[in-house]
This record gives sequence, C-alpha cells and structure tokens, in this order.
Amino acid sequence: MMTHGPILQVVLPLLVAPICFVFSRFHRFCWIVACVISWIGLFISIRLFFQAEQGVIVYELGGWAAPWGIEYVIDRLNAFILVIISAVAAIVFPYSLTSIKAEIDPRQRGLYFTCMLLCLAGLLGIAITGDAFNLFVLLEISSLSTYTLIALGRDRRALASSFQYLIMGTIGATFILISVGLLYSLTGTLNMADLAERTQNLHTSRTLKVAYSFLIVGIGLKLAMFPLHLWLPNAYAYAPSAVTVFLASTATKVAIYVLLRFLFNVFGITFSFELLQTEWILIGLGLISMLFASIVAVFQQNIKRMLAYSSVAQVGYILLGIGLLNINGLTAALLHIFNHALIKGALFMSLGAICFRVGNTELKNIAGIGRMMPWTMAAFVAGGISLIGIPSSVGFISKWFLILAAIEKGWWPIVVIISICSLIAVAYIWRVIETAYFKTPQDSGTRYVEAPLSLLIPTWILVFLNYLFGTSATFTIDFAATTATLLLGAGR
Amino acid sequence: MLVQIISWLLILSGIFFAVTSAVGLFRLPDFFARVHAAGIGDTVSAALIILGLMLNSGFTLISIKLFYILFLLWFTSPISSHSVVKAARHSGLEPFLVEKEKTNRKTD
Amino acid sequence: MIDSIVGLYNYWIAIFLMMAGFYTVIASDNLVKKIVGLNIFQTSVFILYISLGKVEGGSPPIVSANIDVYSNPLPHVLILTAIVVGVATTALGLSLIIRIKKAYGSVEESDIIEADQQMLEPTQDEKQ
Amino acid sequence: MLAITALAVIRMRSLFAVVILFGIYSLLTAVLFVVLDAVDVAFTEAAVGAGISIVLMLGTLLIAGRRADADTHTPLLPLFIVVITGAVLVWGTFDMPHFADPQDPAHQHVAPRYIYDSLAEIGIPNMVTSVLASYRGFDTFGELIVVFTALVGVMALLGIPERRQSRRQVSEKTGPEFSGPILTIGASWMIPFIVLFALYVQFHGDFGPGGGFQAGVIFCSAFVLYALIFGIELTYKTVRPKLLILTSASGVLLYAGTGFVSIILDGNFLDYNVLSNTPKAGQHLGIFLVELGVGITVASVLILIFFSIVQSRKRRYQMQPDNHLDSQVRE
Repeated sequence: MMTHGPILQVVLPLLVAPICFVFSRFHRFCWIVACVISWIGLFISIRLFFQAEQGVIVYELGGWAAPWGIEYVIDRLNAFILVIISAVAAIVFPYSLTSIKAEIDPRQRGLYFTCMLLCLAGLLGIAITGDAFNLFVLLEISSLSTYTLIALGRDRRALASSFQYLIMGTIGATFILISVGLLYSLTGTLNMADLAERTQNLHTSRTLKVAYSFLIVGIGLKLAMFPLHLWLPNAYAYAPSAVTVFLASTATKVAIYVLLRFLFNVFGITFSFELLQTEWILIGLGLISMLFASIVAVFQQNIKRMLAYSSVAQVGYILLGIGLLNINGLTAALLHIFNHALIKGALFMSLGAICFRVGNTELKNIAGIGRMMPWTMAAFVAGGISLIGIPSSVGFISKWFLILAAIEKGWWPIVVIISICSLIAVAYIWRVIETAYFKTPQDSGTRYVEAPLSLLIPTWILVFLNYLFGTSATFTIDFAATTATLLLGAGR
Repeated sequence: MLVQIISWLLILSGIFFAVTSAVGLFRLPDFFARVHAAGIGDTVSAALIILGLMLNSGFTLISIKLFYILFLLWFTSPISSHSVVKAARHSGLEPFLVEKEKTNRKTD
Repeated sequence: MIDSIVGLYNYWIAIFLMMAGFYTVIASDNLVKKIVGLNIFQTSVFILYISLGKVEGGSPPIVSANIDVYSNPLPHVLILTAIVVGVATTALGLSLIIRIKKAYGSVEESDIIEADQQMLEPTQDEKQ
Repeated sequence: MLAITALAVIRMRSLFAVVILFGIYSLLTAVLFVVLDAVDVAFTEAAVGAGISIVLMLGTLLIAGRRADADTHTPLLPLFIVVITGAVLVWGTFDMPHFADPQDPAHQHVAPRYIYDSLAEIGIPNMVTSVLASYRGFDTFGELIVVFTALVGVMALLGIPERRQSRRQVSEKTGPEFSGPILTIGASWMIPFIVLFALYVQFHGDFGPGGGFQAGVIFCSAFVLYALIFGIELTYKTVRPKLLILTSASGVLLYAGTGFVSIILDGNFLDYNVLSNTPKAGQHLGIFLVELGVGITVASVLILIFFSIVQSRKRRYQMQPDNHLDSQVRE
C-alpha cells in the first residue's frame, strides 16, 4: 500500500469529502473524520518526505506512462511543500471545531469541513502533480472551495470579497489555461518534465514568451503579487478565523511553489532569468509590496486585515529571495515559505481565539484584553516577535539569509529596505500590543474569559514550533540550502 | 431524377418560407404577429426542408434520423411558441389591435 | 505575410472574443454581467484550444473504417473538462450574487462599495 | 457572428437580453466546434452553455433584477488593460504553428498514440472517451470533484433544499393549473423522451459523441422542464433532495471506488487493465463504471443547484453586522 502514498495523499480527503457531505448534519462526526484524515495525511507526507530524500518518486496514474497519462512527481521541493500543507491541516482541523462555533451557522458546519477537505486535497494535488493541465483542474478545486469558505464568514462583506476573489481567481486560472494551451501548441505535450525538455530549443519563440508571461500573471493573481493582491486583504479579513489560518499558511505557499516549479524546472533558468531577466521584476515587485503593504498595514483598524496586508509583504520577501537568484536568497525564500506558515498560523490562530470571545477583531474592541486573556495574547506577542524577526525565532532566520544574500550581491539598499520593513512590522505589532495591554476597555463592564483549551493548545503548538525551528534550525537550513542548490543547478 | 427534382423543389420552397418568416419577424407590427411569423419558420419551412433532404438521402438511417428531427420540431416548436405568447399575455402585453382600439376610443 | 494571416486568422478571432469577454468582466459594474463576461472569456479560450486541435482534412476523432486523418482528440478532452469547470464556477458565482443581493439589496459593484464605506464611517467617528 | 454577439453583450443593459445573447453565443460556438471536428465538445457546449448555464442565470435574474445600471466609472483603464493583453497575445501568435497544419508539434508528439493505438489498447472507437476516461482519467476525476465542490459551495451559501411542510404554501403561480393543458401534456410527452435520450447518450458514449457528463446535463434538463411546467413542489415530490444528495456523493464514490479497486488488484490508481481478465475487458468495465459515476453525480448536482437557486427566492438569511458589541461573554 505504501507505494501508493502519492495518490493516497490526495485521494483520501477526496474520498472522505462526499461522506462528510452526506452526513453534513452531524458536524462532530465530520470533524472527527476530517481530523483523522488530516493526521493520516501528515503521516503519509512525512514518509514521502524521507522517501524523496533518496530520489524522485514517480507515480503513474492509470498505469499510463508519462507524456500520455498523468503522473505524480515528488522531489525534494514538493515533498517539503506537502509536509507544510498537511502539517498545517493537521493542526487547523482540530482547532476548527471550537473556532467555528462562534462564526458559522450550525447548519453549515458539516459543509465547512467538506469544503476544507476538498480545499486540502486541491492544494496537495497542485503541489504533487507533474502535469500542467491537471494542475489547472486541481487549482480550480482548491479555488472553488476557497471561495465558499470565505463566503461562510459572518459579515456580509465576506460575500462581496468572496465574489471579488472569484472573479480575479477565475481570470487568473483562465490566464493559466491560455498559457498551457500555447505551450501545448508549441510542444504537443502537457507533462512538465516533457515540457522542460521540449522548450529548450524554442527559446526565441515569441509564443513561448507570451505563454510565460501569461503564466506568471496567472500565478501572480493567486499569489497576491503586488499589483494583483487586491483580493487578499478583504478575503482574509472577513473569512472565518480557521479558514484564514489555513489559507494564510498554505494557499499562497502553494502558488509560490508553482511559480518556482515553472521558473526553474519547466522554463529553465536560461530562459526565465538569462533571457527574460525575470529576476528584476521579482525584485522590484517584491520590494514594492514589502514597503507598500507594510505601510498600509500600520493604518488598518482591523487586526485580521492588518495581518493580511502583512502577508502581502511577506510574499514580497519570498519573491525578493527568489529574485536575488543565489543560493542564499533561494534558501531564504524556501525557509520563509515554511517559517511564514508557522508565524502566520500562530498569529491568526491567536486572533481566532480572540474572535471567539470578543466576536470580532477590530482594534478598538480588544483594549485591555491582554489581562483578560493572558495566554492568547502571549501567543500573539510571541508570534509577533517572530514576524518582526528577533533572534531565536524563525522569522529571524529567513531574514538573516535574505540579508546575507543581498550582501553577497553587494546590494546595500536592499538590506536597508529589509530593515525598514522590519521596523514597520514592529510598529504595527506594537499597536496591537499597546491596545491589548495598556488601554482600558471603552465599556468597563465587558469581561472576557480566557479562550478554551481546544483553541489554545493548537495555537501554542505552532508558537512552540516557531521557537523550536528558530533555535535549532540546522535541519531546516540544511534542507533548504540543498534544495536551493538543486533548483539553481537544475535548469542549466 | 424525378425524386431529385421534387426534393430540390421542396428544399427551395422551404427556403422561401424561411425567408418570409425572417422578413415577417422584422416587419410585422407587434409581438404576437412576430411570433406568428417565427412559427412559420419553425414548422412549415423546416418541414419542407427536411422532407426534401429525406427524399434526397433515400431510404437510409439518415432519413430516419431526419424524421425524428421533424417529429421533435413539430412537437416542440408550437408548444414553445404557445408558452412564449402565454408569458407575454401574462406579463400584460396586449395585441396591436386591442391597443389600437383603446387609443381610438380615447381619441373619440 | 499572407500565409501567416491565413494561418493565424482563427487564433486572432479567438483572441478578439477573449478580449471582449475580458473587457466585460473588468469594466462592467453589474455582477451578473461580470459572470456572463467571464463565461464569454472562457468560451473563447475553448475556441482557441479547439482550433489547436484541428487538422487539415481531418475528421472527428471516432475511429471508423475508411478514414485515415483524424483531428487531435487531446484538446477536446481538455476542453470538456474546462467546460465543466466553467459551469461549476458560474453556479457558485451566481449563488454568491443571490446572497449579495439579499445582503446588500443591489448587485451593482459601486453600490456595494458605497454600502461598505458607509458601514465603516461610524467607526471612524467613534475614534475621533 | 460571434464577434457581433460578444459586442452586443458589452453594450446591452437589459440583463435578460444579455443572458439570452450568451445562449446564442454558446450555440454559435457549438456550431463552430462541429466545424472544427470537436463533436463531443460541441455537444457539451450546447448542453451547458445554451442549456444549464442559461437556466441558472435566469434563475438568478429572478432575484437579482433584470436591469443593469449604466456603468459609472470611465472605461479607459479596463480598455487599456484589454488592448495591451490582446496585443501581447496577437504578437505571441506570430510564432505559433499555423492553423490546421498536420505538421504542428501539437499533432506530432503525444496525440498520435491516442489516435492510432487507442483502439488496440482500450478497445473503444471514440478516442475522446478513451483519453477522457482512461489516459487522462484523473483529470476527469478532478472535473467531477470540481462539480461536486460547486454543489457543496452552493448548498453552503443558499441552504439545503427541503420540502416545505405545509401544503398551503404551494403558490398559485406555479403548478399544472397555471401552465394549462397544452404545456402539461406537451411536457409529459417530452420528458420520457428526454430521459431516454440521456440514457442513450450515457451508454453510447463509447461509440459516438457523448458520455457521462452530457447525459447528466440532459437528464437534469428533463427535471428543469418538469419543474417549470408542474411547479417546484411537485418536482420535490418526484425526486427528493435528500435522495439527490445521496446520489451526488455516491457518483463520486463510484469513481473513486473504481480507482481503489484497481489499487487493491495491484494496479495503479484508476488502472483499469487489472479490473478484468483481459486488459481490454478491464478498460471497458472501468470506463463504464467511471462514466456512470460522472453521469449520476453531474445529474444530481445540477438538479440540486437548480433547486437551491430557485428556492432561494423565498429563503431569508441572517447576517449579523460586524460591529456587534452586544455579543457578551459566551459560556
């Protein structure tokens, strides 16, 4: 059975989702099933991770060989992404049951778990597949379930932002579809490895360049790359908390993975960087989104929205890391994919706990909450420290490598900008801390009790991981560095 | 040979009715008259064309399929015309002549 | 030159249609119209794909005794899948529109933005 | 023709006309697909674009209103974006292989195997079906999941359709009394034929154009017709929403189950060769089961979505405003 690991990873949630759907009235049942599946998924992904260390795993669906059938390919890079996604799922699913109590209508809770399972399967599938068109289909599975999940938010603005995301997301997906079509017309294949081989001698083709640019724009929409990020803050702010946790720590990461896969493996370094010089676009957009989104974040009245803007900024860091195009930069990008999942997971989870008690995450409503919910706020502060990048936290490590990479290139202004952005991060995290600890509530009668343990334990697991991988980081750094070397060596 | 000629005659007259119905669709004064014109196109002209084609193809599977199409068209298009008109009446649209009478009465 | 015009004409038409749909999506204010535009956009991409699959003198890809040249079946398969994906997106988008109509009382984008801003204003007053 | 229709859609402000024009657009596209040899796709496009999409859109219009306001903002920026994108695409086409050239790389690499070997490997004449259900069977599974996801989404948003309790609520504007004898008798003659045709399309998909998806859509259209003529209440009595929920899930499970059986029989996921004694028989069985799963799910999903949208007219949704400080300490 273990040789079927790659397919089980994706199909198990898909198999369970219809069952959950039929029994959607018993949401506790759905919850238990979803949790068990997510843990099995985590187990499978960790096994795959160590298997992929030894060599690339290939799984041919339907028993048809690669360019004719669809194949799953797992190498070091996507094994790593798989572990991130399934680990986040394994923590978010148990957390969900309590968290959605305050935010989702009882009749919709079973459907919520169904959607989460579908979304999980879609994201895992995107990370695992080796076929360009299959990627589009799986992308749509995850997107459609994401739109639903966002729209489940209690606020009516959740509907509007979900619709906005639906329009932008579908445009993005259609762009990817156009690009895949153009690639097919040039090469006659849809398999990624096959595409990589067959585009080698087409580098001067204008069609290839157009396919490339449409793909980048399409992924950029999903990734919330700077000018295309408009959907993200609203979507994250009004979605139910557990959904925000899940999306913030997985969805954009998967999009970044797709970007890396296409830039480095399918099109190859020679085409994407030496010929088209994409690194300048990545660096430019990365820097702008870091600065712009950080500054906008400071002025937000809603903490969730503030952190959503901060997510746009963090995507900027990752793009910058890719754009620097040396081993340290790429290591930083890979590390930050992992670290940002941990950081934002912890932050949004503690916010979810606040939301559970307070009912919303408006800044003015959390005044004085630091004393009423000490554990929750402590988790938020710990996450915030990690986001800023103070030594001993994971945030520090990825920023350190980013700075190293910039110094290696001799680009001092970038180092300065990175530090400025960290300072701005201090500013917006401080606003929350100040309100929570040093202000008294407007209405002195309101009292909130500490969040229940079912919310606190998952939150603190993530906080703990933040510092575990922050202090003993050799494993992750080694892994990221070797993967980065592989990626840089691959497309030549 | 004679079959050929008859079939072409049928097809041509079918085309004639189709053109008539198209002209009627644009030129007739009100909604109900236009539905009537469209009805000609749906039934008579389609039937003539299909009959012509059936004669042309002889006694084959294609003829049987064509017959099915004819049956379907004759069955569905009057019903759909009927429901369109019904919907129009229901939403308060009145035939041209009725309208005219009303205005005449007012001017009187 | 003439050769390339004849050879690429089909693609250009598809691109023109795509852009018409794309324009409807981003320029219109009405949400239903946006969904229709999205559908036109996608349908035109389908035309592009199917044009890719056509082979000169080919016939539909169903094996029969006395035919040698078939059109390429792969784009057809891809588009079958894509059509289904399209209708799924449409259904979800339409149900979102219904909910938006019930929550906001309007399906015009500008009305919705306005309503949201009005909701924000009292909070800003409280701050001052 | 297509271009004129598309432009008309941009200009029109009556949403009803826009939707109908989109139906025309879809039908024209379907005709174009037939000309381009894609019979299966044309079939689907006609059924989906001109059929079910329109029904759903019109259902939405009942609630959302028929007229669009005039666009307020200037169209310059969108126009600019669109022109740039279009220009980039046209520029890109100059290096594209020419239309319908048999020497295109697209026709040289992967496709020949589908065309020349599929009859020997799978044993059914319709190549589109063999590629769809076998070579790229996982894509189709993904497609089925997408439809299913849409259903979950629509139900989460609009609520699960239920039969109403009291009989008095049957509104006077629907039902056989309203439709009149011509429509009721006509429909009751038509519906059996539509269902029969759906079954034909379902099981004939191996030999001619058609397959599970198209059959599902046609099946659904029979129920839509029934609901239009006889009223939604009677339709609920004919086919219970709960039953549909069950069938929609079971279709997905049938597809996935076929995959799992092939794993148990020591093949890869969705490898039909191992399902029976000979690979060809296995492929036949596998494709049959998979198409059946697709048909069942698509039909029940679309009917359910139609129910949800129609029913949502009367349903109310509570939305709490964001700033409610009154939600006091819970527990």
